[in-house]
Amino acid sequence: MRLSAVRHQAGRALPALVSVCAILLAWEVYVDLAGVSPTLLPAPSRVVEQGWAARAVLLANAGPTLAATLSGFALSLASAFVFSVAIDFVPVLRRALFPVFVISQTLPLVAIAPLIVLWFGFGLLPKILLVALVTFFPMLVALVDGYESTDDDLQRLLRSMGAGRAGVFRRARLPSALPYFFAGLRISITYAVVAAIFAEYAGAQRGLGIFILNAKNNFRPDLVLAAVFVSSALTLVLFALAAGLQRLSMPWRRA
Amino acid sequence: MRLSAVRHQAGRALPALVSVCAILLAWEVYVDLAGVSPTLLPAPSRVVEQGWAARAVLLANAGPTLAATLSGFALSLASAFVFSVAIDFVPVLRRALFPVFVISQTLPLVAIAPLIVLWFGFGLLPKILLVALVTFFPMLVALVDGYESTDDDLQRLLRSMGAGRAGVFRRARLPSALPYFFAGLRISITYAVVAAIFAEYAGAQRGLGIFILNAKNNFRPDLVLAAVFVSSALTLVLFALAAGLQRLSMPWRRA
Amino acid sequence: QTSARTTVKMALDWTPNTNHIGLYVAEAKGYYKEAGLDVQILPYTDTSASALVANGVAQFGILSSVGFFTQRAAGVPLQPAYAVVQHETGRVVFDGTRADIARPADLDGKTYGGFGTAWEDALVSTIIKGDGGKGEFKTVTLGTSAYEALASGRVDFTLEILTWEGVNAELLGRPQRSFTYADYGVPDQYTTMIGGMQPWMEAHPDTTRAFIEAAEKGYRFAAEHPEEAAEILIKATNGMLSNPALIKASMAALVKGQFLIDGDGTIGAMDPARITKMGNFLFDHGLLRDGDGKLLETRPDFTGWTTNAYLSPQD
Amino acid sequence: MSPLLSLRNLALTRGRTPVLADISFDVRPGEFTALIGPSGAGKSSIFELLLGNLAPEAGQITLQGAPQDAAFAYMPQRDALMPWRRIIDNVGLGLEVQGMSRRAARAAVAPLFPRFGLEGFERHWPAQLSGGMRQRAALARTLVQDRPLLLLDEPFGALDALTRTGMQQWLEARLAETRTTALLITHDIREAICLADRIHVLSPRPAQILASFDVTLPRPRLGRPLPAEAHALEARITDVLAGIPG
Amino acid sequence: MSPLLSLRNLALTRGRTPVLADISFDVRPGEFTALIGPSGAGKSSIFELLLGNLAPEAGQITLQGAPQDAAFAYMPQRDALMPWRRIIDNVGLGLEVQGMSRRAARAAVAPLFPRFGLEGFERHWPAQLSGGMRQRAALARTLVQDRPLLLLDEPFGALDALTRTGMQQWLEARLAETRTTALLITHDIREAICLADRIHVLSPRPAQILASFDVTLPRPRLGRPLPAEAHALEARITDVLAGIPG
Ligand SMILES: Nc1ncnc2c1ncn2[C@@H]1O[C@H](COP(=O)(O)OP(=O)(O)OP(=O)(O)O)[C@@H](O)[C@H]1O
Ligand SMILES: Nc1ncnc2c1ncn2[C@@H]1O[C@H](COP(=O)(O)OP(=O)(O)OP(=O)(O)O)[C@@H](O)[C@H]1O
Ligand SMILES: Cc1ncc(C[n+]2csc(CCO)c2C)c(N)n1
Ligand SMILES: [Mg+2]
Ligand SMILES: [Mg+2]
Repeated sequence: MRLSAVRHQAGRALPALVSVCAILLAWEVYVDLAGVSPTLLPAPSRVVEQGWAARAVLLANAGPTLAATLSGFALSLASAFVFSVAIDFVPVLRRALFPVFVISQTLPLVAIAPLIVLWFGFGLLPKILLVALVTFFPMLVALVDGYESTDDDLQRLLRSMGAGRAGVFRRARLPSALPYFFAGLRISITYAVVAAIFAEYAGAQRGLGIFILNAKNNFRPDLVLAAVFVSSALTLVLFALAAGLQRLSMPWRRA
Repeated sequence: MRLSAVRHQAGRALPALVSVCAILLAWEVYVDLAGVSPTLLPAPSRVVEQGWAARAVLLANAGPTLAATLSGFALSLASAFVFSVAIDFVPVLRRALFPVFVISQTLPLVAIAPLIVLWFGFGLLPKILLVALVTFFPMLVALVDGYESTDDDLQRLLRSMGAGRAGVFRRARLPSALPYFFAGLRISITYAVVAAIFAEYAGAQRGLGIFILNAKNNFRPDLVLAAVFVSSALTLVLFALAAGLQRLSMPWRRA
Repeated sequence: QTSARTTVKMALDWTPNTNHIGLYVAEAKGYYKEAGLDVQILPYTDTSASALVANGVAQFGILSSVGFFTQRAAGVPLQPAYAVVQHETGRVVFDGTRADIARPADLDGKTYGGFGTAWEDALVSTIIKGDGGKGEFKTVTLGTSAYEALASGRVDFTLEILTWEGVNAELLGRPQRSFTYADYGVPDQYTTMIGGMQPWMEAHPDTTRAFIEAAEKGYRFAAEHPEEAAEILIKATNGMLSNPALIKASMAALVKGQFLIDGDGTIGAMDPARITKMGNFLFDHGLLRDGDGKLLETRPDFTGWTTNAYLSPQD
Repeated sequence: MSPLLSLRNLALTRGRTPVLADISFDVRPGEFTALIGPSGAGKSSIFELLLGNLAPEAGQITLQGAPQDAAFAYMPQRDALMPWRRIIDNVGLGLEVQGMSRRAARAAVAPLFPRFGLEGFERHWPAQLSGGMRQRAALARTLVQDRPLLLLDEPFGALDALTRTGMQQWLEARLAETRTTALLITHDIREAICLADRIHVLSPRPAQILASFDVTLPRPRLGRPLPAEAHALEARITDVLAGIPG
Repeated sequence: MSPLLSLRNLALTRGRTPVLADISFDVRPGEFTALIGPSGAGKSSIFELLLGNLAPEAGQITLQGAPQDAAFAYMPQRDALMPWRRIIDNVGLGLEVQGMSRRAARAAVAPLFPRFGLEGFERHWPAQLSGGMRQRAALARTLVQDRPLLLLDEPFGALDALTRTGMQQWLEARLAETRTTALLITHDIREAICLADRIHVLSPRPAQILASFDVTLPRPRLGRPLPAEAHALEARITDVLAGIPG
């Protein structure tokens, strides 16, 4: 039983492994054959080798990034939920807030980095806020659109049962938004790690972003890519978790 | 008739105007009262004034960015559609490609900028590709999840009518994905302009990103923000277009 | 003469600024054309100029001193052929109203707003130690926002290019003070240089000479007519240099500090002894690594790392 | 006895379709009223007016006693089961809305399942049920709510005769026991006669009431042969619906 | 005449529910077969087997002539109208799938609308229709497909007697004219008798065929009083369903 389950999971991961390996292989071969200079694009084997050599530093820098990612994403989820509910209950808020949120998504880091430093310094907080800022919007759009997708019949039924606005929301609109929520979650969690890395460019002592910046400025593209490998791996794990959660949360879809 | 329609549209935009103006006002007052140095955060009035003075340069730089945004987004739409269809028709592709796409979203520009320059030079093409890369993933997730949301009854009905895989897709899965598509569209178009701005950091002659970088390095935060205003305005217009298209495309939701 | 001009691409290290003045003047004054060259100044990119040069995207690029040493040690045969500035233009800066910072030793335990190179660490600690301090400080990597962070007091000190950020601080009337690296045991260096790949330049000596001479002519003109050169730069960059006062003041500082042409009339040339000194400093501080990221074990012979061979015949 | 519910001159237009022309009738407490009329006449729309989902264009609705949102237990024409709730939780939905915990609601509704032929399907999802089973689940969900007024929109349309009669019998007994007032939309004349105290026959759209009949047959009426009186009434109603003047 | 369709010893389990125990029957070309049985017996599941949506656990289905996917016009129990298609385009869906242009499909189906009581609702969305109107639209969608075999899953369940009789009459005439073979799931015994040549009565789940009846009454049967023979048959079928041995 246990063994077959493990084998089943491995089977599910197989196509992913194949395609990722194929890309790595193609890259290795391309670098080899085209004679691309390692100052521009080191071969994956070299990236892995050098990354492994630098694993202690990489790990030490992955920690703060992961912390910012997870806390920021948690904040993002919480605030997307709160705002989506507010917008659902007070429709004029939708027209009032959406433009503000859209604008918030268009602020390039160079423009706001000085302010972030001024207001929040170099600790974990500004990174958390930036991750939340970047990942918040997809969740919000998904939730708001999800609520709107609710079947009218269900809402009428609930109202006939004496459910108030909140009851209808909780028992019909919220569950109806689940598939949208998960689409948004998968989009948004994909951005969370990158957002944390970018957030570090606004000023940080440690983190994958700082590591990347250093590696780049010290002309070590192999280490840049090693850090990118780590961030990709983190993202893939988070993405897989989100996808797994989706399967678990909608058992009626599987039955 | 015409007049009332105009008034109606204006009424719809009112809450947005109010909230955006409120934020600008708060900012103006904060800068005034807290005595924030204009080298750190210029007042919006100053930003507008200086932005207006530099309008010719701003406009000249907005052009290439808009071109990259629109072409990149068009490419993104097209490829998200193509890949979503491929994934829908060949399910193993989903497991094979999703990890690759997730990884593609985690590549920081600093890591790939050198390759982009080497492969594609400094023209419009690399910007288009980067915009497509960034905005592609939300569309893909939305489409794929949208197809999955299709009512089984409809698919069975179509099959009973002799529709093949393609017929079922076109007549049931595709229309079912529309609301998801638009959620993804609104998310993704929000990122398009920022993506174009970032893409310019990989090397461009002109563009809002180049303008921002130069203004920053020339210690003109007011002009940095003026360019941010322009990019926000562009994004808002695109977002509003997407929202309008959504209303137009799903008349049965309004009836 | 009009027909077959050789196309040459030039990569920048930063957004266009007064360090690039000669390149733009040479274009505007037709020096490239006279030399039979069609020079394209590539847009500034995230990718370092040396990477662009090393991979043939550009034939020439603006190389930073430390960047060059790092790359050459790693086996990339870059070779500077022209020194844009004759002396170090960088310095340590901090808020001039700070009573607690009087000398480099006071920087111990303070927060440094940095740019993310290994060199900075060696530089700053050498300066502090050179003044008798411990050389211990906290680094926050900031990149572009370092100066705002300094102005808002979030960091205690940072580095600047005195002919750019320094001039700006002066224009803004910021009470800023500074320490000069060379005063505390760091060798003087040609902070900004023009170079290419040594094999390529040796294979194309005429083109290289033509380009370096034209650039030299441009820089000489700029040094002699700073105001006019500033106008040329502003015009050539299509409104991107949105702070004309800064350009003019920066040009004045470059001239006054004898950066473009040294007091003895030297322009563009590099003293091999100075190069070796800087190379030794970097080697001694463990900043030179080979292509596999391992510390260089043997001290390289730095002669031949730079060249003056393509400069106009010195008078 | 003063009416519990009173509809006065209701008129309604949906979109550009005039749906109700002039609907007036009273419902007395404990009375079982059936509405019968052609498909598309506007029967379901009357329920939507009662529930306050639509506002009438003209006319008014008065309800004695309970406030509108606590008065009705409503069974919609399409079952409106929530796909994400197991059958037992769909049936218990109304109780949960009334404030019961999920556990208590399950305990309260579980005993009904055998009676509704849904035993063993408590933990199934709605998509795993047959059409008739879904309808029975929706009916159970409505009846457990114990509201003073029952609105049933074609509750037995998807059931075979035997199952249907079983459900009807049970409903008749339960209503008699709880003295619940009920409004039933049906297209089955015999069903109306078996269950109702009063039958209103609606015209095609825009609907108005063509005729109303009191049904005074003795109860229980189900499970035994209908008296001749009933057959006469059935013929009469058929004639009214067919437009044959009495 | 050799059977057009032949089901042999079909068995089916859905989830952990045994649904069909042993179903065997033949359908001859041009024949009208009715399936009658208790709710949840497995009637709709038989259709799903025919359509190839489910695979039987045991037994087999053989079909003469047309390949499976071009043989059936299917009307599902829930109407399955596409919310994003106007009614006229929902009705024309099958024709479009067969390759007709939308314009041609509209032209082909438009004349049917008055007959189905849907005149004026061509350009409405499904959500704007009453339950019975939706059902009629679904029926129209099925019939316009002109397939050799018709699968109708409770096509008249949401219709009032008058509308229903109208539709049935029309169906009877149309089938006679086109010589279409039809399978009808219904829970209305009288409906089965009025329409079918052969009636199979199914047991409760897991379903097997309890009895089969040939209906030899003269046609047309609708629109005039049924002969005594029909009433006898009705009583017989009721007894079979109720488990009363013949
Ligand atoms: N998707 C499904 N998954 C699992 N079980 C199902 C599914 N659909 C139907 N069933 C089960 O199959 C059995 C028969 O269902 P079916 O729909 O064939 O009945 P039916 O005879 O058509 O009933 P009705 O007259 O109520 O429509 C039921 O017990 C039902 O629970
Ligand atoms: N959401 C809606 N928007 C517009 N028109 C509607 C809507 N719902 C129903 N209608 C129209 O209202 C009329 C009456 O519908 P209603 O559902 O009340 O009929 P009904 O008597 O219940 O019919 P049936 O017996 O078929 O269920 C129909 O003509 C229908 O087209
Ligand atoms: C005009 C100009 N200004 C700043 C920098 C970047 N920079 C800021 S501090 C520093 C090091 C000083 O030792 C460098 C290189 C640049 N490259 N060119
Ligand atoms: Mg109705
Ligand atoms: Mg069924």
